[in-house]
Amino acid sequence: MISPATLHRDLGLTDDELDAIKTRLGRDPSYTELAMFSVMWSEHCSYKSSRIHLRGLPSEAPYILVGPGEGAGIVELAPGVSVAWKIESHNHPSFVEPFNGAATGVGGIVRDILSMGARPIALMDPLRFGPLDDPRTAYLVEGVVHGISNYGNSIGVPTVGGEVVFEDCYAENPLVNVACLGLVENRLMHGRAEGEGNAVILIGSSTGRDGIGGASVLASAEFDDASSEKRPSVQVGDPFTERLLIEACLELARSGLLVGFQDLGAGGISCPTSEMAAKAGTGMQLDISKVHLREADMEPFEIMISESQERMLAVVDPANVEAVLAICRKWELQANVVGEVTKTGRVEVIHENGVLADVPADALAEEGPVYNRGLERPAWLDELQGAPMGAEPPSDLEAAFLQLLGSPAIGSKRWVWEQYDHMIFLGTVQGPGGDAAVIRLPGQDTAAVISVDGPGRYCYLDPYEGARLAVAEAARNVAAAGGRPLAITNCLNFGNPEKPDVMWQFAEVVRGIGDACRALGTPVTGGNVSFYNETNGRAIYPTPVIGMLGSLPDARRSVGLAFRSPGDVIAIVGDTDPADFGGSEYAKTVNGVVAGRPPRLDLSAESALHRFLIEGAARTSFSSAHDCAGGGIAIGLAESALAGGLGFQVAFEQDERHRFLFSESPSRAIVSFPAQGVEAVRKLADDYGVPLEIAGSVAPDRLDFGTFGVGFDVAQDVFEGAFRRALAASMS
Amino acid sequence: MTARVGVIVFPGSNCELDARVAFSALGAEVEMIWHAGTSLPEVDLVVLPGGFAHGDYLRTGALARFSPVMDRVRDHALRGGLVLGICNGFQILCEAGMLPGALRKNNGLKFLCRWVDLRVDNNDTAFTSRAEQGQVLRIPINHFEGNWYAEPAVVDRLRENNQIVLRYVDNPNGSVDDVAGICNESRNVFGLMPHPERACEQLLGSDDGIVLLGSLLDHVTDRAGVAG
Amino acid sequence: MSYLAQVDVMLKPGISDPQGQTIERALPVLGYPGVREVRVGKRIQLQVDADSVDDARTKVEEMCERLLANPVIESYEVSIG
Amino acid sequence: MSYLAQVDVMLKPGISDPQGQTIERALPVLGYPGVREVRVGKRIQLQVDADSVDDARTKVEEMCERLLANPVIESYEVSIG
Ligand SMILES: Nc1ncnc2c1ncn2[C@@H]1O[C@H](COP(=O)(O)OP(=O)(O)O)[C@@H](O)[C@H]1O
Ligand SMILES: [Mg+2]
Repeated sequence: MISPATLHRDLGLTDDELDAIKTRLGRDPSYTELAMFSVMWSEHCSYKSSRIHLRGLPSEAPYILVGPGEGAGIVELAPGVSVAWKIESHNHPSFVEPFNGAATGVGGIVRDILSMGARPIALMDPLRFGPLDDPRTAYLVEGVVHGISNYGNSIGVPTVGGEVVFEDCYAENPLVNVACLGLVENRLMHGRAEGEGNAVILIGSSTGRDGIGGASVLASAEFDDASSEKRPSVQVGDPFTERLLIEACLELARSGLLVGFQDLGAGGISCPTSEMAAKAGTGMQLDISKVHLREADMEPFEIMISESQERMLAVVDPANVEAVLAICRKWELQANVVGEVTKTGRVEVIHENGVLADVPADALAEEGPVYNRGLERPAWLDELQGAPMGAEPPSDLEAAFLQLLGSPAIGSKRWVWEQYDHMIFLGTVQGPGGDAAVIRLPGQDTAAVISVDGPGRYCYLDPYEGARLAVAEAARNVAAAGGRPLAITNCLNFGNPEKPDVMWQFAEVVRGIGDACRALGTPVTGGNVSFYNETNGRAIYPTPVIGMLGSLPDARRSVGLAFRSPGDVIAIVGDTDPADFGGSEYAKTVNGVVAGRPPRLDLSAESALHRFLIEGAARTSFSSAHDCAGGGIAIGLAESALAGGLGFQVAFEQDERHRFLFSESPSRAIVSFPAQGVEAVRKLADDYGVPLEIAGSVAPDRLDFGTFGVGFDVAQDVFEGAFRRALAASMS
Repeated sequence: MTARVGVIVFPGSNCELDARVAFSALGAEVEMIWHAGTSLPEVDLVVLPGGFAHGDYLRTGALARFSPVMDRVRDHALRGGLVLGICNGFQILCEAGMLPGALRKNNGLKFLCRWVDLRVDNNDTAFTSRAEQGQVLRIPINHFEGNWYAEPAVVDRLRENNQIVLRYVDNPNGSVDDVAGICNESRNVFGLMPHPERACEQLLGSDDGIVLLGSLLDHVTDRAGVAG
Repeated sequence: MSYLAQVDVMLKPGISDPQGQTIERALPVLGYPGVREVRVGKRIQLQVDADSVDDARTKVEEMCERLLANPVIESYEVSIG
Repeated sequence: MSYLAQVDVMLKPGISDPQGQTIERALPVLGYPGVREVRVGKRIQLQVDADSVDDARTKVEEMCERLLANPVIESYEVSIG
């Protein structure tokens, strides 16, 4: 039945995979079946290279109600208050068409949250681009940010934080990850097709040719210069329909009319049909002549794998079909019965002319290939780690400080986040611009505290250590705001898994995440793997992005990074190691070096710091708390000062001052508090065994480091203008 | 007596829940009204909330103004009832001709979500009675099309009639004469681009929005007091 | 009969057009000097059932008046066929 | 010489146009049945200095490729004069 013998290769399947399909079916696959296998067995949908490694991640805790494997993880933040938390990547689509790629990335993660029956209430957007002085980067930044802004704002979900990182390695392969937090309003939904005879209803946008083969072509293969030809795969988002879908889905969840529910993402309708049937041990018959199409002349295989946006699949008792359709009509959404649950264990696709596909659901959804790919520590790593790490002193300390403060990496991202509605839902107690976002849940005192972090440079120098540092920093951000870190979601962005050194990086990163999560008590609720982030053979840094979720029982107790009152005492909490310069902002920005080993992390010191920060917040001991990260103490102090519209006066006793000011030792924070609180805070630090050093005090007008200082206005102009100026310069 | 507030929900609105939370916290009884209805329940104040009615496709507010409920909103206003359009609601009221002018894209061609300062330039209205003349309120904006425009003759007339109720202290979007909020001639229909419902709690950054929303509720309860 | 209609909606002269201005500023930077008066509007295409070209035009012009353009800031042109 | 150029930028066929679809769904409700295939694009007008009509066209087409249109999803047409 298959015409050209090599068709499967064009669809991204290997010869061995085709043989496996034939063996499983006992015959040659039909054209439609082959298309379905190609998307379901793609790297993106089947996790064929990553699966054996991900099994090692911790995923259990009493408050984890749903772990990896469903649309999103579910975490109980407070008794009876549960949230969904999940991250996704939309890297390749955003490179091909930044506006629509990023927009549909938002749409996709939001539907993951919806599929659980949760209301999406916050988004975060960790972004990575090439150097900002490249005009193409500027074009991508503009487009991606506009896409997220347009989609996220329209659907009415606030974007409350994220990252914008610039490195050479992302020039041909930007990373657009999007995380979403949802509130379980009523009952949890599951992606299961229970109950023979139940109706299958397709809800939302019509099905068109957009995104045909998105999973196999775009997300699961390397890019080369010919990729521009694959452009018909561009998906266009319709935030208006998504907005209606949100309310319709929540009403459906409340109504109790649904047996099972899942979104259509990568892999199109092939994915929920096979997955829902496989999970429930049932089958499904799908009549594709019932699918509402946007273009009349679509081929069956196109309908089966189209990635048209804003669609959901519901399984419904026949008695409730009319009620479900009525809710969809009320929200002005199209909805059609397109099939039925069977007990055959198979996905059958039919239309007027007969059967187009008849495949075991398990074969598509659960029996995809699993590869234990070769691992090999990269030959270049020893030399890289042994090279000087770029800690040489600057010629001028003040100039180095200002250079860092005004670098695209550290400068304010206000230009980005002002384009995002970050306030809707009246819950943004702390939004973008701080360490973590503090989101008070609608109608509650409880807040979810969320942060995303992905230190690619550290992971490049040492994937295992870098991954631990990523988890630690994300948790530290949450703790600095007063939240107790509970669980992570993660997006693992890597190069080509068929290359043993990339696969080794991956395995090391996963091991590092697992170890850090076990030590910090923050299991993994799910995530996403994005491989093939390579263009013309050049891979990105191994880039795990950790999305940390924490809880804060009373949103009013959250702590911000901004200094609040002149006279407040400033303390540095945690030890500074003057050797922690590998992969630091200082080494890169001032000395142009990315080499050596990343900072050393002691997870028990890290954990002690978190407990100190959380307890201090609970006792309202602090005026401000801020973790020390990129740019070290110098930049941390400046960020607290600039956020508060105040300056400071500090003095340190160290010899090699730049080493102290710019070292990126983890497990540190900068806190400020009223002078009368000194003894209490010291005692708290002793109780938790964290070192604390009084550095000075909050003061107006000047950022005064003792041996040098800059005026507040100068610092503010450098910090606030950095991003805008760099963008404008690169566009001209 | 309790003020009754009706919040109109268009397909694509998204600030309707926030409007409900804010008005409820101020003691009003809030009812959500779907746009397709052809009747309006008995309410004192009709609120057109922020969002992207009909996706803002074609132009902001262009499709929403044809929603069946808009005829009833117009009747309500003609009877002297209060109407408040916030952000997208303001855009819809302009498209519907219930307020003068039109909203163009921000001069900077960017969506802007930020805190701004607004000056109350006429405190003799139902919307601003709790404010001092010239009082500055800190309230966030959240829009791409907030750059208000009207022909010079219309702007002159609004100035003469004191219909320009709120002005930006530092114009963020290019709006003519720094207009942030206006009212109609009868002073019962109000529209503004900033979001007072987002500024009703210190924890979220400001509670200055209460000055505006509370004024409207005062007006309702005072009038009831007079009538009763 | 069905007619193809094109509607061009532009900002009225005298109304500042930030989109046009932005493009005008960007063009010299990209190596295209000598470009002026850039204006950005909308082009709307539609198929409309009507009895004749004139009927189609009348219908589309009515849609423009009521919906497709905002007379406060925009002007429009209709062409049929 | 200065030439007036009109550029019409439309989404390529097959690329979904949610804006056009939404308008199309709304029109019958507003009293305009019998309208189909609504597509919304951009119309850009500009004055360009050039030596000839051909030169103007070449210049503007280049501008379209680089700035005025997004060739990934949009097609454009240029008319001069
Ligand atoms: N793409 C973005 N979208 C929204 N907010 C962002 C984005 N990038 C950065 N931010 C916000 O800017 C602040 C600083 O970011 P960053 O320097 O990455 O923080 P950190 O050093 O704590 O990881 C954070 O509050 C972050 O949420
Ligand atoms: Mg931080």
